[in-house]
Amino acid sequence: MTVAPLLAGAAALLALSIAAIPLARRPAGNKILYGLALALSMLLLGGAINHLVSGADPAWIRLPLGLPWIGSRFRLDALSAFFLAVTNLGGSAASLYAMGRGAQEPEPQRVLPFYPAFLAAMNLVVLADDAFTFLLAWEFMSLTSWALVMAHHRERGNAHAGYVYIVMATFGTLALLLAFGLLAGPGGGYDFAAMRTHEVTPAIAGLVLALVLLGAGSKAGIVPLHVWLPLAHPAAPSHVSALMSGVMTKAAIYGFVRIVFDLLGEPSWWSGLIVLFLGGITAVLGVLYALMQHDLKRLLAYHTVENIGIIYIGLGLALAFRANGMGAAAALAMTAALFHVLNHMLFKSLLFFGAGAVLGATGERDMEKLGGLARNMPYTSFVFLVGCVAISALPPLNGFVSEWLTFQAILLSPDLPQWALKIMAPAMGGLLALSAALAAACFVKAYGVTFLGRPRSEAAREARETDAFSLAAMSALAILCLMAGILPGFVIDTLGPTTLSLIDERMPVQASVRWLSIVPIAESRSSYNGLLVFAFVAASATFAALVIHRFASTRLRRAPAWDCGFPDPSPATQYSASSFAQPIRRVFGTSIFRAREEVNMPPPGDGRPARLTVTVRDLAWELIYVPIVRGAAWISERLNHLQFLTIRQYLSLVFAVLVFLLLVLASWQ
Amino acid sequence: MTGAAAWIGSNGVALVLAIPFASAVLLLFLRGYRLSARLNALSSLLTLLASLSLLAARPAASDYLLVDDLNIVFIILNAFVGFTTSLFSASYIAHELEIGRLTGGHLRFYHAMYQILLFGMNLALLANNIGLMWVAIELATLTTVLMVGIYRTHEALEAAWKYFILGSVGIALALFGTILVYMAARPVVGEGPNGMVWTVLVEHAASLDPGLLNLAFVFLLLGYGTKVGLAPLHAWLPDAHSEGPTPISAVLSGLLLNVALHAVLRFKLLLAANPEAIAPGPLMAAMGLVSLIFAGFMLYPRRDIKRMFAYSSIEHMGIIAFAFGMGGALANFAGLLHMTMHSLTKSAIFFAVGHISQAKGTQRIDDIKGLTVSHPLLGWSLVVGVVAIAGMPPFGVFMSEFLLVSSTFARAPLLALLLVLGLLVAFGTLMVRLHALAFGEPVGRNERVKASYVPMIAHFALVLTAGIYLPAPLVAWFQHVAEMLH
Amino acid sequence: MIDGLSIQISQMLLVLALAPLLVGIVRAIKARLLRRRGPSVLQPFRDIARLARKEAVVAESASWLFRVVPYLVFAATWVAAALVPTFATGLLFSWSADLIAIIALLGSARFFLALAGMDVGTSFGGIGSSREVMIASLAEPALIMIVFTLALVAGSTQLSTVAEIFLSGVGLRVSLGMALVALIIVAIAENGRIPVDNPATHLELTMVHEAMVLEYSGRHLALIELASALKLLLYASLIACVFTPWGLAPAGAPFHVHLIGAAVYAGKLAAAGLLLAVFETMIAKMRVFRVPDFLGAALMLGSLGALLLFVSRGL
Amino acid sequence: MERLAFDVAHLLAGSIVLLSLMLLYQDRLYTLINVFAMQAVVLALSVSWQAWVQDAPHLYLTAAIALAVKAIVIPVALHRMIRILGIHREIETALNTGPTMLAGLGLVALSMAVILRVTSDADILAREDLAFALSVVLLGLLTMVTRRNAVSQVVGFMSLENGLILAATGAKGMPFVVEISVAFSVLVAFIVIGIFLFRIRERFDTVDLEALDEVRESRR
Repeated sequence: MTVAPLLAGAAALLALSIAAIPLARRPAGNKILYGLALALSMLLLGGAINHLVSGADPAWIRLPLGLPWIGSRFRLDALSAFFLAVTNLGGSAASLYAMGRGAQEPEPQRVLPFYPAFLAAMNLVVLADDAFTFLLAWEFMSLTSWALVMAHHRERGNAHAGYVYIVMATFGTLALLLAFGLLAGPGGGYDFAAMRTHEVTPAIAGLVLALVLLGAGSKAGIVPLHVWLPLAHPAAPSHVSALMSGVMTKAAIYGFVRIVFDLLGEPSWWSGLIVLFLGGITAVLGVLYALMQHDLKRLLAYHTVENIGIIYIGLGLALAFRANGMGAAAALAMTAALFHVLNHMLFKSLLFFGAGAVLGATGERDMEKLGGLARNMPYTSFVFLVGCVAISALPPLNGFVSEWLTFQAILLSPDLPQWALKIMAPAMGGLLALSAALAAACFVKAYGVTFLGRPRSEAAREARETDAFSLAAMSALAILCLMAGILPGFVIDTLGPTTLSLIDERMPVQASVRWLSIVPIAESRSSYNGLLVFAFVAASATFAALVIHRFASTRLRRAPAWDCGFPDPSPATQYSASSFAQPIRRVFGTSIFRAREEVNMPPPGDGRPARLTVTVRDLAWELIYVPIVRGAAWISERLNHLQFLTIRQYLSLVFAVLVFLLLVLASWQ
Repeated sequence: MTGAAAWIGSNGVALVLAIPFASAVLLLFLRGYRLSARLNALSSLLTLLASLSLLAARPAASDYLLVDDLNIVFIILNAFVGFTTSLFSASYIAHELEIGRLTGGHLRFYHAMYQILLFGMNLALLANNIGLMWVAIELATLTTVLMVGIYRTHEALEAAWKYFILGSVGIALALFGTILVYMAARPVVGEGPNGMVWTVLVEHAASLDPGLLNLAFVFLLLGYGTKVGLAPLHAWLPDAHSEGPTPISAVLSGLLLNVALHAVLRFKLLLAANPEAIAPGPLMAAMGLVSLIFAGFMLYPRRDIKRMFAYSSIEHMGIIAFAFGMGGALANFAGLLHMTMHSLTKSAIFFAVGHISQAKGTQRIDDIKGLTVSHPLLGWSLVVGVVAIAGMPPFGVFMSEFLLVSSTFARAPLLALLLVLGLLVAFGTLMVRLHALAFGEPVGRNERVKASYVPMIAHFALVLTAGIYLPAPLVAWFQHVAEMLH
Repeated sequence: MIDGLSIQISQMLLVLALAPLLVGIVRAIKARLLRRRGPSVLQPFRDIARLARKEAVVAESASWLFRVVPYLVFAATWVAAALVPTFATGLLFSWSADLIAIIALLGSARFFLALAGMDVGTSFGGIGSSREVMIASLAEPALIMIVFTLALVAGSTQLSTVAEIFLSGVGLRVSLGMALVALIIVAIAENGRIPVDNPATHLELTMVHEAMVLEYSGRHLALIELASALKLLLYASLIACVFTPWGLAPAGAPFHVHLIGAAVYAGKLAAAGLLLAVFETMIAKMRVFRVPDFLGAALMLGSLGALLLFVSRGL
Repeated sequence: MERLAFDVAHLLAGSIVLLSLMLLYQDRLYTLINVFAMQAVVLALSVSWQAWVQDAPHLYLTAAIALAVKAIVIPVALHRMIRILGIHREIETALNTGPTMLAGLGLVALSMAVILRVTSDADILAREDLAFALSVVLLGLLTMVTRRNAVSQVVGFMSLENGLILAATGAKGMPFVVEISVAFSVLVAFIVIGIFLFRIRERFDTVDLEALDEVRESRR
């Protein structure tokens, strides 16, 4: 499988986005364009999978574009093939979904031209094989997604979201640029092949790692660089949110893996330590903040932060093991991380699609105004439930498998020689477990408040099921979640070449294991069989149902809710999202969220309702961003006085510079 | 036919100078707006063609005029932007006439001055004699002063006056520098005009008196640096840009700054060729960095859209000066590329801004909102322009900044960090304003304008292409110039 | 193969049979301790049977999920319970889910139950679910830490392997002691026993589990009761098989060994029931917001134990 | 002969510097202009002396221009203007005379230091001349930045330019000297006319604060 066809596909996507400019306003344009995007993504997906399973050698090509003396190089190896597959799987799903939901866009001409370009950019990022092409595609990806975020520019706060996003993105790009500058050296060997051979000192390597964490991390949403993510992802149209959360963050992961594992050469153990630590913190903070949200899409966005943390835990372990020459363990950790990359793409896209469907049906993102949608939107509610179970890392779905693998990797960490790692690894394991449990709590909340209970608003009561395309997309993803959950062995085997290419080691082949269960190291040590678990649960559930309906009653009576004898007709008395989260807010509360609860209780006899207002703020804003912004504003205010000087004062400036230079000259030699 | 071609080929230089001058004289006496606008565009086009002919046949250097790899880049760029701007100015000035901001008398003057300006700049670029170069630059400055003040408003006059005074002092300093160069050269080259011929000077550069050269460079850097708009000599620039007619802002940002920069580069070459003289690089790099960061912060509190982009020009001039100051193949290449890209992009932005301010009837940023809604084409061109000038792909500025930042970081990490800081600040501030300008609900009056989109789109197309693909000959040429600049 | 299968099946039936019995024993002993005669130990069977025969009353506002959940919860819990070695380690399918997976399986059960609590849209259900997940979110990390401890000692997360290794004797270890205490605390919390929750009533405002299932009736309630009984049994046999592995019949052992194993297991269960009852009568229910501290202790102990091992292993 | 040439040139240049220093502490506009006129006369003398020494006849032209324009036309024009604008008793120095004088002396010292240190082998006459020229230039700038009043700033600029002419004529055989002096006369004429036409006084150097604020608003 050579690169050229894939590039052709990407180019076709770009052409599509140009064609979209005139077509966008046509009524049929929507279906045509998204349909074509779907077809192209499918083709690219096919190419990537073909390369993965055929295990072909890396292929590369050099186009006379980009930096003149280097050209723009593209390379397809196992790693890029895997991420290419992830990207285009997400891309196809989103396009399919958009064939239905895209029609509801108020201003399609602000979405359609950028959507295919966005897809193309992500494809090019994973294919690029020299620094310039990589960064070009990378920043172009940011640019197009920014344009898509600004598609709903009229909504309140979206401009702010887009602004924070684009600035953070450019910050990240500049950081990566510096990293590449170091890797390339003053000679300017910008192609990756040269960088692989170019040896760097440990100090430089550390600097590069830091810069990559800043660059790729800000794109992926590592705490505290995550602040843009929960603003920007929800602001975009839902299928784009899905792409940004599910796919674009993966491009960021790809960047990290490519640079740190491939270009940077042998890691040192503390790099693993840092990455591990960041991952753990990110995972827990992400989910904690997610718990406090009652905007459905923002909640999902914060969960992206959490899952990125989980992936980084895996990557950190892989670094640590590799630095100590524990190949098998490193391969296990790496597989876990990459597996989670795939999983997160699947269920996060699914969930964003669901949120989009809800948004379309009710016009609401605020969970406090939703509820009871399970009755009017049965299919959506079912597939959304699948997504919730998957993201909560519960068997038998896919989310559990990757976290299980991560746990298995952590259990190997006592063999690490360094104390810091010995202590850090289990601690992060605890955080991982915590975040998993909290995720479950959070999705009980999200699903329970949105789809269950009684409708909290007219819109929710009037909601209708979403269209066929969206349902098809969501169902496809749900099925994939299940498949990846009960047949993980195949995914692990497909990841083999990738880990092999990164850390000359791969997990044992799983396809041969009996009953298709997965065995990371040895069966006596640990094994898991999603298929059997699923079969058992299904079987015993049906068994129980059959027995009960056969031998016991089948009678059923509908009646008003019992509610301990005090049934209240008003839906307002239900548990709301924030009340559901209240116990956890109490537990982790004030320190992490800066949560402030204020009750103002009117005096007795006063008719006004008492109200409780809770404010939850993101620490990162408080501690980092606000001061920076204030500082910049302060400086520019001070400097701004220079705008209002008189000519004489300007002359004095010139004069001063002249005298200064003359003094320098006089004191020369 | 071929004879004509040959003739043009042989007299390219003369034409580049003669066409603008002649048409200036002609325009001074020509009545009727439409005709003079057309003539203006036509002669600019002819100048462009003539300058292109320089590529084909390059005349030998005379004592007064010179065509070499360095200035030919500038000349063609100059002629091209001069031509597109003349097209833009046709539609812009038409609107100014309708709303009566300008009268017929002003117009004759305006067009004549426009051509004189082109003439002056071409002369300054072609000059092989540093005295001649000085005279030409003074000429260009005076013409722009007159054009900045053309609206006769309080602000316009103040801007023109500020520009005039600061410019004159700059000119004076530059002249002193020129004299010093001559004095440095005299003992070697001997008395008489030869002591001012650049090619001769460069030949003997190694044997010139280093001390005098250093002193000279200080004065020249300050003198011509004032024209380049390097902080803290920049004071005239924002006002001149914001108060003059927009075509002039475009030409100022796109061309005049380059011309001054070209002068500085010439003398940098001279010093670089002399082993004992101080390295001019650090001076330029320092001033460039200061300008970059200063302008970055100054962008934020701006309320006037043209003034904001004027500051952005200061910022980019800083980047370019920094690049040439750093020197080395990569940085010089980046500098040249960046200069070209900046000229094209910034002038295109001014085209857009000109029409926008005409459509909204104001230059106040607060009174301009939601352009992509009210004027989609203008609004999106503004978005494209700002995105391009802010250094985002797939536009050319991205490539130059990529090269500059990465190569600098490998050589001088701290400087690179400062550079990145400046870039980030500038980016952030530009984007704040862009969000307010281009998105959200439109406010204020939304007149349709008869805008000329061709120049804008042409510039953007070029910048876009350059960002993705640079043709090999251009690259080779730039690389040669980069070599030349050390 | 065949005997493995037979052991597996027999265990599945065994746990199903023993679970209500354990509950009955605990209740009976508690009654005795409170000087009441109390119901017979078979009462839970009767309750479940009667509930199953009654008609199910479902709230009008309940969705499809409400009626599916009981079966799912029961199935998940049953499968989990069937994979924990009770009287023999030679379970056919023990390798299909290790300790982490079993815990996660219980997690799924809880997830669905909590959703069901939210489904009807009453304030009681909401209280129950939100507190349940709060407790779980603290209990699960503790549990994982305990798993780490065990896995490090045994070098495996596979319960049968763990049991066999512990049977062969690993000596007395501080971290194991910590793990035991932590596991007991978690077990109490997860099964909603005093002092975390009171299974006997649902008229207290501090109730958790009972509030969650408040809307259930008839066969659904029966299944849920059975599931919670199974869960209690599961934890009991988990503690038994890990910390008192004696009498567990190893794989491929002759039939009588399995009989002995079964007998020993019954004894262990009785002891567990007794201890639980005594503990519950001795201490009082705590306020719901003290629970985090209670579980925090478990988390502390668990991670301490794990850390000790992680560090000492390297020495 | 050479010796004499050097001494006279030295004397004239030195006296120009002296006059520049005198310009610094003039606090009456009229006297300021008169001192400047005097400087122009001396400049004309020194230029013609150079013309004689270098026997470069075209320099006489420069001298003539200097004499005509700077010593007669412009001073007269300025006198008239002052009368018309009614600003004859304006004394707006930004710096007190004492510090200004000190700064001036410092500048002279600086320029001496610079020139004498950097230029080793340039021939002695040119060297001294250059040092004086540089100090005149710097003093002229100093005058410009220490005066709030437009007219005195113009005077400062012109004395700066005198320095340039001095340097130019000092550089033996330098071409374009005449053209340059012409160009500068044009420049200065522009400035003077500018002041006269646009009543630049208040625009040249706005000190009143409301104006500044109003500008501030429109000017951001």
